[in-house]
Amino acid sequence: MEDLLFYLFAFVVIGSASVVVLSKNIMYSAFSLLFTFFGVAGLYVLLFADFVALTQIMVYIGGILVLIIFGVLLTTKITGVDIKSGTTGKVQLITASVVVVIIAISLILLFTNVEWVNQEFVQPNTTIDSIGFAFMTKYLLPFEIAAVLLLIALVGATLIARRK
Amino acid sequence: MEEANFVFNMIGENWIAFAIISLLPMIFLLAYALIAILGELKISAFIQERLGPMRTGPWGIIQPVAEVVKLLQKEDITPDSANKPLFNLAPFIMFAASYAGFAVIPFSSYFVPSGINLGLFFLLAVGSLGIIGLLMGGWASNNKYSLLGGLRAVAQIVSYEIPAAMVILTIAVMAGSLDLQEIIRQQSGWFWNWFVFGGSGGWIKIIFLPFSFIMCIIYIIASLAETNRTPFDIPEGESELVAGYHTEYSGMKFAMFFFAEYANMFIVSAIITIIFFGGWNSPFGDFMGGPIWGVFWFVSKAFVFVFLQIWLRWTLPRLRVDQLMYVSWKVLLPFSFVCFLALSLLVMLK
Amino acid sequence: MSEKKYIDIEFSQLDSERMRLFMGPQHPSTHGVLQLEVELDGEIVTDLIPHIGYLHRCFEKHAENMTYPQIIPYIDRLDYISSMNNELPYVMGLEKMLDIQVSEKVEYIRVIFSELNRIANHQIAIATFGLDSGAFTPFLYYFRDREMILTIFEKASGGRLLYNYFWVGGLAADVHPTFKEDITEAIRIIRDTNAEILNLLLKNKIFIDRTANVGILPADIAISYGVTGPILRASGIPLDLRKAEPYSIYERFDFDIPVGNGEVGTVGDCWDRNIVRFREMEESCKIIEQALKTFPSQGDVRENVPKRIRLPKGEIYCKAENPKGELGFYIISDGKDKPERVKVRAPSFVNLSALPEMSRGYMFADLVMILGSVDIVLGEVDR
Amino acid sequence: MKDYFKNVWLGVWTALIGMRITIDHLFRKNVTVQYPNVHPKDKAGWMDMPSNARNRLYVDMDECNGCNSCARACPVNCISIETVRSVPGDAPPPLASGGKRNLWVSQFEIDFTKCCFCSLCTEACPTGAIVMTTEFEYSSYNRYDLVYNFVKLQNSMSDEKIAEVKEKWAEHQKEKKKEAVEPK
Repeated sequence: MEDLLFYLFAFVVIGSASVVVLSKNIMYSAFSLLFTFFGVAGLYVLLFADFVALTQIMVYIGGILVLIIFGVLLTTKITGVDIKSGTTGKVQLITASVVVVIIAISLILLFTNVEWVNQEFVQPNTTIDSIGFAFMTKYLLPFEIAAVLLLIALVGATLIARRK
Repeated sequence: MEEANFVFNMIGENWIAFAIISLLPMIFLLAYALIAILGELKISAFIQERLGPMRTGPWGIIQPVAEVVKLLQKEDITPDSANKPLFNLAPFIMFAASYAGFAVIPFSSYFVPSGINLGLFFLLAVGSLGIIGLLMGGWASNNKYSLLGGLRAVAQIVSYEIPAAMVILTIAVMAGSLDLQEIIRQQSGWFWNWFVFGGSGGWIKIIFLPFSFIMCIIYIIASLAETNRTPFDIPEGESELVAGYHTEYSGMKFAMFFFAEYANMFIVSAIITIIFFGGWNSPFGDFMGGPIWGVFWFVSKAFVFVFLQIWLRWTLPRLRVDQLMYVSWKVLLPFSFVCFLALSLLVMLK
Repeated sequence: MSEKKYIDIEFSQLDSERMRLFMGPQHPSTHGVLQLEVELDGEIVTDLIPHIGYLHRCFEKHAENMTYPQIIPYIDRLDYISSMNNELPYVMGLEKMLDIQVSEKVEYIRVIFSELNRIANHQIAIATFGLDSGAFTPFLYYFRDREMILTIFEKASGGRLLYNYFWVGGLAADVHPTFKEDITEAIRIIRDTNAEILNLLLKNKIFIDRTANVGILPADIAISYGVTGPILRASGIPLDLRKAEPYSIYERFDFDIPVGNGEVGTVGDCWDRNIVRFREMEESCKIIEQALKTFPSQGDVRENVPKRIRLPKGEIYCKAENPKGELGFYIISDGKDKPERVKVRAPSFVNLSALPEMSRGYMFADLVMILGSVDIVLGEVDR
Repeated sequence: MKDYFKNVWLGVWTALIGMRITIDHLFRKNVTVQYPNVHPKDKAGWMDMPSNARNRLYVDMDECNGCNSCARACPVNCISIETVRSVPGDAPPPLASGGKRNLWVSQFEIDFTKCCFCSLCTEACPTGAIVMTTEFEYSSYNRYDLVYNFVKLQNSMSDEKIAEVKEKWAEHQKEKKKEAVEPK
């Protein structure tokens, strides 16, 4: 059952991700990101990281994806359906393929060379408690710094958006 | 601790049980949608001193069935210049997103489709999924009104998620849990233990009662905006945008949008019931308690809020799009921050 | 809530693409078959051209081929929701040319029915305005009351919408015996409903936010466009032909002219236009009550109706205060039984011409409200 | 700041006032009339149709003397009347009300797709033959069905009769002509 679900989600992720990359229509790319994010969230659930999975849905689908689509709609001529992404020319294709192959080879090398340790798996009751504790004790400083950074970004965005 | 799910108790944990569990809310949803459509027709009629549908069945009670049949047999038009794949996909995403919310709604102490620990957070997260469907439908219709409606809907839902999230955060602080069953259990006993009245606890909660009450109102307002109901029905306000994001939809696909809207109405009503009005708890202590009555209490409480949404729709005019943002960012958000601080203080004092 | 003025934006600074949007004639809130060509900068209206003529019926040319009584049914169809008021200036003008003095009872009935129709018209105006703003319920409350007024008209004339009731020299028929009681009851219910609508719609905060400071029409611009009726009065000018140049027996009655005073926003905004209509309904109720008190129940309403109407050579401009503004008929007669030329000064048409002036610089959503507050009837705009 | 709180309060309060009004109406009596079941010609509350309501025209052919006044008064020309002069000694039967008649009305058509229900024809009629009735349910699937020929409908003159009077009149004319040509 779990294996089946894993392959299902993996297929969804890879399939939609390839649409994101290969589609000529930028709106298709943007919308297939939805399935990529959703599949990744499913994979997180299979890893018993339910909080992360939900955060993935909430932040990436509800926030970032919407932002991307808004960005596409606002920067291109929005009234037609013929929105094309202009970056699938031959030169770009070859360059991107070379880069991707290099990255893939290095990842495979890394994967085969590292000695993986098989640990006894304990299903956590809930992840949110441990995440909360970790944030408030061990990783308090990075957490606070991230919070301040986001606050600065928020204030800055408001300042830019404000009408003079 | 009680067993979470009577279906598993009955037939064990196998795929039949999973199928039943995932279909039960669907059956409920179908029945609910018919009742809600009839309610919308009849309540609007009575408020306006009309009679509403009267010809289909006695007092027109089969009217929703007739409407569904009508929608099903209507021609399914896809505009020529629309983007067909996305145009066809959008209503399904909308509906899937609202149906996903039913996965964690506890209808009774013995039945919750999926009793995950993060139920409240799950509802919040899944609520944001439908936005994509809206945007997709609005854009793929290739219609200026649809696109404007879709953009407005998304801007509205994203903005109103923040006060709603603040309210949910407050409830998480008060209950110390995100598990919906746990939250409901904490509100057991008489109705003054509900979170709308400050939750269970000593008399100190009287001081904080206004804050929890304001929190409840904030959530109700935010939920109206998230389901695009009046006075926040700007995405489909027919005086400006004809029908907003579903202008071009007809037949079955329109029915999906319609169905999703009604499902969303129930979900937000269920959330209000769970986090503020004690879920399946009886309001009078042990009177009419137990899991079977729990379903009754839960559904009837949720229907009260569905009724409230219908009632408001036929009372209020519609806001303008910038005033909508004003309400969200400058009214609801500051108020919810203040209430959050106050109620956190209450939790510390308790 | 927000006290913003969109008129302050300098469009030269915002360098964005203008979008042209054709609104209507199938759009749900254009109040009939009107097309608006709107130029939008984002959501802000930068320019607007009303395209009219979808309901053009050649009334003026048509009238040249008909005898004087035959024109009256066509006049009903100009502004088809205030037909009684439409007929009044026409028959008054002809009576002046023919030198007919109508009886006291006829004058009373004409005033009472004109004022009742003014109420009915303002009910529709406010009701459809509420519909534009998204409030459905006031619409049906007002329509319920309007049915009552229409029943009174039907009892007198036989028609519910198009009456052909005011005739040259009198009336088509005498009023129903229960006329006084019907009207007293109707006024009672109208007042009840008005009190309800005031709380339900006009004083609602959302409604005020939608309408206050929106579509401001300053008095000088209103005058230069020739705007009349409630729209002019909302801009603060108490011009009402019933007071300014009293016709019929209006000088006998005591009533006020409500003017817009910018209670919740600026003088001449959408809210003012609606509240002026709302208060005029109350003034009309006052007039009707006074008229009913001194109503002469004896008399024949048709004693002065001429058998055949043949106007002397000459011309006349006759006007009256319609619910929508000054309705005027300019009739040239060449001595035959058909007019040489009839020109209509249609208030809706003139008021619509000020729409671009009112809506420039406001949001697209406001445009719907502004158009609703002008209260046009396309039958009169296109004629 | 004060304004801000006042506005927020007003927003909530006026919404509550509106809700009170609508909930009040929820339990009031409805005003809808169930039309085909309750006919407005019966007593259907305050929306009942008065007896002088102007709806479909009716022509009593026994009263019509074919004077064409109604057709001339009609602003939309929806009435078309054809008459045949009667020859001396063969006058049509007198009116039901007693008046004399010397025209055979061979056709009296009213096109109800054109009629504007202004009631000018009924005023013009000298004998009161054409009247407005309270009948308003006469829709049809074919617009030609809405052209009513009252001569046919009331069978006041059969086709043979029309042909006969026409022939008589033609003969009378011929005779007259003959008389005019060869005066005695």
